Amino acid sequence: MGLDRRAFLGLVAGGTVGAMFTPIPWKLIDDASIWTQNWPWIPRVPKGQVDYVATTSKLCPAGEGLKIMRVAGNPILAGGNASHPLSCGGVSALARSEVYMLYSPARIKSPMKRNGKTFAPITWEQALVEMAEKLGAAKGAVASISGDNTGTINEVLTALTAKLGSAGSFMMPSEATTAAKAMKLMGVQGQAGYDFENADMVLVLGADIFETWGTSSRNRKAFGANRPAGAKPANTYVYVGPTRNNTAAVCDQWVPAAAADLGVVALGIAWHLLKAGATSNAPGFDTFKAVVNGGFGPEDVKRATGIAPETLATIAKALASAKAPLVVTGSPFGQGLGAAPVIAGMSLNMLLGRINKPGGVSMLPELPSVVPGALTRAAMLDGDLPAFLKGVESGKTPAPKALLIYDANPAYGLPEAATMAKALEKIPFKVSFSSFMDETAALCDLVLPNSLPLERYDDVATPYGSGFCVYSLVRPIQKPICDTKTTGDVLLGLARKLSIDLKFDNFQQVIKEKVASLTKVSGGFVAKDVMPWQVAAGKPAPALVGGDLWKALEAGYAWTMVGQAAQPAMGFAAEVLAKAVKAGKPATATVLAPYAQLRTGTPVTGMPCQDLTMVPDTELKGDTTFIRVNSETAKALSLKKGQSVKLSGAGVDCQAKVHIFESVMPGMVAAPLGFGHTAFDYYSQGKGANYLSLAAVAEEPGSGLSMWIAPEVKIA
Amino acid sequence: MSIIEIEKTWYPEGVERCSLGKFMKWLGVLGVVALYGFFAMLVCFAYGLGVTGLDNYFGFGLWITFDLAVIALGAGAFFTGLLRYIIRIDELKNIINLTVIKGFICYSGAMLILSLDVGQPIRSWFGYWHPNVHSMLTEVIFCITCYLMVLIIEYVPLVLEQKQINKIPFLHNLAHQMHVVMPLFAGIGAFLSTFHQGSLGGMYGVMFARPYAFRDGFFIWPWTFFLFVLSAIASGPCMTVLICGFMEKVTGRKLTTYRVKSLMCKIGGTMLLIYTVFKYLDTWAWINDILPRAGLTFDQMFYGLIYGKWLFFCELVLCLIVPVICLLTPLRKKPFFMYTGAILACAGVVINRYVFTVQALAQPVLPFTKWEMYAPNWAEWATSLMVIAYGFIIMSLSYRYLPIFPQEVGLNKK
Amino acid sequence: MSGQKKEFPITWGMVIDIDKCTGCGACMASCQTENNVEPQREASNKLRATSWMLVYELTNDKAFPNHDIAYLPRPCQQCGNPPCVSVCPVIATDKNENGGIVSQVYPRCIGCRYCVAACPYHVRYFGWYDPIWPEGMDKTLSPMTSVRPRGVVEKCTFCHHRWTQAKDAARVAGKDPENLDDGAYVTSCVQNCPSGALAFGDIKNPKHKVHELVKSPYAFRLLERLGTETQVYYISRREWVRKLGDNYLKSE
Amino acid sequence: MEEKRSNSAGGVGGMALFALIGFVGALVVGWGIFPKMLYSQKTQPIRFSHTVHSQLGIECEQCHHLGPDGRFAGLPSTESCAECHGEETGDTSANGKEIDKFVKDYVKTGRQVPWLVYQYQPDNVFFSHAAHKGFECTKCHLDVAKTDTPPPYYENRLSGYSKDTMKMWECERCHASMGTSNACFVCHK
Repeated sequence: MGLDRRAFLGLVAGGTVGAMFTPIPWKLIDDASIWTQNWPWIPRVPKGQVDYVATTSKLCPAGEGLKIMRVAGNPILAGGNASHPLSCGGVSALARSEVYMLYSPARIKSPMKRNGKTFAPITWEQALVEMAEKLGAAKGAVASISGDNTGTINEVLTALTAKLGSAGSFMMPSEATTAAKAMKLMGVQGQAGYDFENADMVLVLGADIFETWGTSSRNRKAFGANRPAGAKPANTYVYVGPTRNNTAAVCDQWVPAAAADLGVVALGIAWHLLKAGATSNAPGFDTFKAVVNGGFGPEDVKRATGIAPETLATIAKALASAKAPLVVTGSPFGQGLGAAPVIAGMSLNMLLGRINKPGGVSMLPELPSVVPGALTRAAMLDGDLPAFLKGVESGKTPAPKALLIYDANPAYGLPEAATMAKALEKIPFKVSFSSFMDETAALCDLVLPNSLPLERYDDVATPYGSGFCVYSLVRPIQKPICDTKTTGDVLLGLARKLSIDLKFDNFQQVIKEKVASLTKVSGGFVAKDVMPWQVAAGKPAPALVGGDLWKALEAGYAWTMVGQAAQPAMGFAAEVLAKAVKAGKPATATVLAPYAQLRTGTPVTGMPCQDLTMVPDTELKGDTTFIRVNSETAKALSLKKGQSVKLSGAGVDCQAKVHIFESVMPGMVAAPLGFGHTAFDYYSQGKGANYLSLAAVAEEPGSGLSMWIAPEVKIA
Repeated sequence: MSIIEIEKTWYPEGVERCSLGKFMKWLGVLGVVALYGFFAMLVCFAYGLGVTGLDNYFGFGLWITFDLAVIALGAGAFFTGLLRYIIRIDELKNIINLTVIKGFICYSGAMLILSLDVGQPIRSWFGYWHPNVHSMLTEVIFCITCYLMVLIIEYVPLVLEQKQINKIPFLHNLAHQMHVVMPLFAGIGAFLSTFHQGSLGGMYGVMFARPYAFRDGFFIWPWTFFLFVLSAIASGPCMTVLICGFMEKVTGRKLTTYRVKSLMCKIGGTMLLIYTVFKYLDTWAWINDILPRAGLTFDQMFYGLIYGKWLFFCELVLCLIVPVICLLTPLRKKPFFMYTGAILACAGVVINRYVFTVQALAQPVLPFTKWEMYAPNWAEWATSLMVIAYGFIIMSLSYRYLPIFPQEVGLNKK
Repeated sequence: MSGQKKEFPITWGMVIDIDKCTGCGACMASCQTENNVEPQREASNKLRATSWMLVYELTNDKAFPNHDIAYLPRPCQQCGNPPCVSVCPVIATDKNENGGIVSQVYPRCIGCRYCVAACPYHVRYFGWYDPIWPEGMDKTLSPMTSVRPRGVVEKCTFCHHRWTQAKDAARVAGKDPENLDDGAYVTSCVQNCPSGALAFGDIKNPKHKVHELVKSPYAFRLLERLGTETQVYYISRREWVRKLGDNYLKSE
Repeated sequence: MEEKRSNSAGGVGGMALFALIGFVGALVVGWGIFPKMLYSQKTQPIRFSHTVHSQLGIECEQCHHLGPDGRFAGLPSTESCAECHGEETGDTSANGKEIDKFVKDYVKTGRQVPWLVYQYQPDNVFFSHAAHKGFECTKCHLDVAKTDTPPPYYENRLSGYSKDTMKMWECERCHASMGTSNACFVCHK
C-alpha cells in the first residue's frame, strides 16, 4: 500500500519534471494569453477592399455633403466632403451618425399595423391595400405633415394629398417657416439666403447659426475661414440672445437680450442707423421711420431690454462702417420665432443696403418643381401646423380623416405637446413613414418605415440659410438592411393603386427629372474649382455641361446658383412691426430659454447612439437633465446647485436639476432640447425631460403666425 | 482512537489548545467571510473590473492601498529575519517564526489581490517576458514574486516541524537542512524585500506629472523609495508585536516574553524615528520645492473633508511623533503605551499608503478639472476581507499545529 | 527623474484654436466611430465614459455679465516626455517611432492602470467591461483600428492608422512616405471639425502649416511646467484661457 | 517499525523507477501528441486549384493586387470569380462539380466565399503589402500557386489563430535584419 502511494507520487513528480522539458506548459501559457486578444465574444473588424463614395446627409438639417468609407461595399464611416459647399470637409455630430444609425436599435424593421396597444408586422402589399382603402374612404379630408424642408419628396407627398382632397399639407415649424412668413409680408418671393462667406461684420439676432440655424456646418466654415488661428480676425461676429450658446461662445461680443426682445433690439439699432442718416426708397420706409423713432429710442430700448444705449450705438456704428455687414435673425432654439423680429432684422439689411449684395442677403428662387399638382415650398411653409392642430384640438377646425406623416415627429417636436397629442388623437387614421420608432409613429395606425438616407434616393435642395441655391444628391450606397422602402416609391405605388396619376412610377425617376430640370436653370453650375461664394464675390461662374450633371452629383459635387429671383420691390412691412414689436416692460416672470444642439439629434432621429458621450454631465446626469440659471436668478428663485426642481408650463410638468451657469441672462432658465424621449431606444428613452412641451403657443399680432419664442414657466 | 484524540496528537509538544469544536466554529466564521470574498472575486473575473468602484480617475483604489499597506506591515518578516540570521540578534528566535508566517500571509494575500487588480491576469507573466526595466512596477513584480517564493521556503521547514510530519525521517532531515541554509534565504529575502518596498514607493515618486506624489531623489530612486523602505521596516516589527499580543489575548496563553516584544518595538521605534526625520525633510522639500515648481501650493493639495488636512496631520504628528515617544522612551515598559505606539505606527503607514494612492489621483492637476470622489464598492471590500480572513485561517492553523513559539511551553507551566 | 524629451525627425502635432471651437462635439463623434469606441448607453458618468477626444468647458469664473466660456478639445497630448511610458511594466505603451506618437498596444497591455495614474491629462481609458454594439452595428466597425477587449487601457493615437494609410498611398504614387505633403495625413477629428478649429501636421516640417502656428504668441501647451513637452498646442487670444493651461502661483 | 523502514527503502527505489517512467511519458506526450492535439484541421469551403488557373496563364496579380490607395485588395470577390464562373457547367468531373458548387452556393446567392486565409494577422496588426512589395510573396505565404488542392488550414484550438500566422518575433527578426524600425506602431493598431 505504501509502495503504491509512493510509486504514484514518483510518477507524478517525474511527469511534472518531464513536462517542463516539453512545449506543453510554455505553449499553453503563451496561447492562453493570445486567446485573451482574440476572445470570441469581442467583434472582429471587417476585412475587404476599402473605397469611398459620396452622398449627402439627410439626417442633419445642415445638409453636409458626405464621403462614406466602405469596406467590401458596406458603409463604415461618414466623413465630411471637402468639395461640397455645405460641408467643406466638416460634418456635425449628427451627420457623422448616418452610418451607424443604419443599425440603431430604434429602427423599424418592417411595415407594421396597429392592433390595440401594440403593432403587428404586415407585408408591404397588405400595407398598401390597407392604406389605399382607408385613404380612399378619407378622400377630401386628407392632411399631410412633412419634416423634410429640402426634399423633392414633398412634391410627391403634397401632389398626392392634393389629389386625395387636401385638408392641408404642412411642414414642421422651423426657422424656414418664420422667414418665409416674413418675406411674404415684406412682399418678396424666394428664400432668404445669407452670404456669410463674404460678410465682414455679422450681427446675429438670436439665431444659433453655428449649431441649429440653417446650414450650420457651412456657417462655421465661413466663420473660421476668415479667422486664421492666433491672428486678428478678418470678420466680426456679434451675438444677441438670452444665453451665451455655442454660437455666442465664439462670437466677438455677446449682447444679452431676451428672445422676445430681438425685434426691439433690431429696431433700436435701426434708430441709430436712421439717426446717422440711413435711408431707403423701399415701400413703407416712412412708416418704418415713424415706428422706429416713435418708440425705439435708446431709452425705450434700455427700459425694455436693459441694453445700454452705447452698446447699440457702437454696434450700429460698426455695421454702418463695415464693408459688408450682414444681419441674420432667428430663434435661439431653431423654432417658434415670430415673423416680426425677422422683418425687423431684415429691415436693418435694407437700411444698410445689403439686399442682393455679396456678403449680404439674397432672395433665392425655388428650384423648378417636377411633380404636377405639387405645392411649392413657399406654399407649404405658409401653412401653420401648430395653429392647425390647436384648431383641431379645440374643434374650431374639422379634424382631417387621415393624416400622412413624413420625416416628422409632431408628437414630440412641437410646443404644447399635450395639446398636439390630443389633436393627433382626434384624427382617425394616421400613417407614419418614420424610419425609427418615434413618439408619433407610436401613435399611428400604420407605420411604413422609410429606408434611411444611405439606402435610398433622395435630395437636398437649398437648405434654409444657405447663401446660394444648392442641390445635392442622396443616393443608396447599400441595400436596405430591414424590410423598408423609399417612401417616395411607396407613395407613387399608392397613387397607382388609387389610380391617381403623378406622372412617375418610382422616386428615382422623380429625382432624375429634377436633376434634368436643373440643367435648364440659367446661371446654375457645378461647384468644383469655383465655389458659389466666389461667384457671388464676382468670379465668373463656370458653364454647366448638362449631360454630366447626374454624374457630377453622384460624385458628390453640388449644383449651385448665385443671385436672386426677379423681385418686386421689398417693403418694410412697418405695419406688422408696429403691431408686433413693442418696447414694453421687461417680463417679470421666469422665462424659459431653450437651446438645441445637433448632438442630441432631431425629433426624427432621437439621440444618436454614439452621442451620449458628447453630452456633458452638466446637461444630463443619469436620467435627469439640467436647467441652467445664473447665480443671480438662482438666488432670486432660491435654487441651489444640483437641486431637483419641477418646471410647469402649458399644463405640463418637467423634472430637472439645477446647474449654475453664469452666461444666462437674469430671469432666464436655459433648458436643453432633444431629451425626454418616450419612444426610440435605450439611448434616447427616458433620458431627461422634453422642455419644449412647456412652451405655450401664442398668435403673433400683425402676422397671425403661431409663436412660442419666450414661454413663461413656473419653478417649484 | 476518535478523531478528537488523533487531532490532539498533531499539536506541538506539551501545549494546550482549545477544543476542536470551538476551533471549527472559529474557522467556520472565517470561512464564510472568505467564501463571500471568493464569490466577489469570481464576479470580477467573469464581468471585468466594471463591477468595482474604480474608474478612469481612480485606476488605483482600495486594492492597491490594501496591497501596499499589507506589504509594508508584512515587512517585519524580512527585517526581523535580517536581524536574526545576519545581524544575529539571537533573542529574536522566539518570534522569528511568527514574522515568517505573517510575511507569508501578507505577500500571498497581496499577490491574490494583484491578480484581481490587473485587467488581464492571464497576461501577468508578461512582466517577466516583456519587462520594462525602467518601470518601478516591473521591479515590484520581480521582487514580490521572488520574495514570495523565499517566504514559502522559509515557511516550509516550520510546517515540516509539525509533530507528525516530522516523524518521517526524510522530511525531518529536509527541515533540518533548510534550517541550516536559512541565513542565506534571509539574506536574499532582505535584499528582495528592501528593493520592492522601495520600488513600491518609487512607483509614486516617479510620477512627475502628479505633483502630489512626485519626489526628487537619488540616482534613479525618488525619495519615496527610501521612505517606503523605512516606514515598512518601522511598522513591520510593530505589526508582529500586535499580532503576537492579539494572539495571546485570543488564546489566553503567553506566547513570548514581554522582553522580546519590547525589543521588537524598540527596533521598530528606532526605525520609526529615523523615518520621521527623513519624512519631515521630504515633506519640507515637497512643500517648498516640488509644489511651487508645479505652480501649486500646499493648500491646493487638500480639499473638503475626506481629502482634508486632518489626514496629513494624523499621519505626520499623531502617527509619527506620538509612537516614537511611546516606543523609544521608558513608557514602552507599560503595555498600554507599547501597544498604542505600535498601533499608531501601523496606522500611520496605512494612511501614508492611502494618501499616496488615492489623494494623489484625486488632486486635479489640470486647472480646469475638479476634485473627484472615490468610494470602494462591495466587490473591493469583500475581496480585501477575504484576504484578511485567509490570513486569520493560516495563522490559526499554524498556531494550532506548528511549534511557532519556542517559549510557549515554558511560559505556560502550571 | 522626469526623463528627457524624445526627439524625432518628424513630430506630428495638433494645433487647436480655442477661439474657434463652438464645443459642438463633432470631433468626439468623429473619434468614437473612427476608433471603434462602443456607443455607451450610460455615458453621463464621466469617470467611466470613454472618449479619446474630450471637450472641456472652460470658464473665467466671473459672474454675469462678465462671465466668459471657452471649449477645449483634449486628445492625447502625445508628450515629448510622456509620464505614462516609463511606468508601463510591460512596454505596452512606448514612444519609440518617428513622428513621436505615443503608442498603445492592446494585446500587450495587462491592465495594471499605472499609466492611467501617471497621466495628468486623463487621456487614458480602461476597459471596465467588454464593449457591446447594438445588434448588427459591429458591421460598421472600422478595419483600421482593432476592437479592445475589456481589461486593457486605450487612448487617442492621433489616428495613427491614417498615417500608415497615407504612407502606403505615397508609396504607390512613388512619393516619399517619410515626407508627406501638408494634409496628406490628418486625424479624424481634424478632418471633420466644422469650424476648422483644429490643425494637424509635422511641427518640424516648414512646409506644414502647424510649423508656423506653434510659434504664435498666443500658443500654449497644457501643464508645460511639468516638463511633459506635449505635441498638442492650443491657441487663444484670450489671456484667461491661456492662464488656464497651467498652474500658476499668485506671485506669477 | 521494522517493516516500515524496509518498505520505505524498497519504496524509494520504486519511486525512482516510476519517476523515470513519468518523465519519459511526459516527454512523449509533450513532443509527440500535444502539438497535434493543439490544432484543429479545416479545409477550404471550395477546393480552389491554383495550378489549373496558373496553367491558364492567369497572373497572380489579376486576383491578388494592391488597391489604388496602396492597400492590398486581398482575395477576389465572388463577383470577379463569377466573370468566368457565372453559370453552372453541369460538368461531372471533380473540378466541374467543385465549380458548380461554387456557382450554386455563392454566385447565385451573391455571398462571399469564407476563404480560410492561412496568414491572416490579428485585427490588432497592420501589415502594409505596399511596403513589402520588394519581397517574394512566398517569403511569408504558403506557396499555394503549385497546389491543386489547397493545403489544410490548422486553427489553434486555444488562441483561434491560424497555425501559419506569422509570429511577432518573426516580423521583428526580419525588420531588425533589414534595419527597419521595430517600433510598436509600425505594425500594431
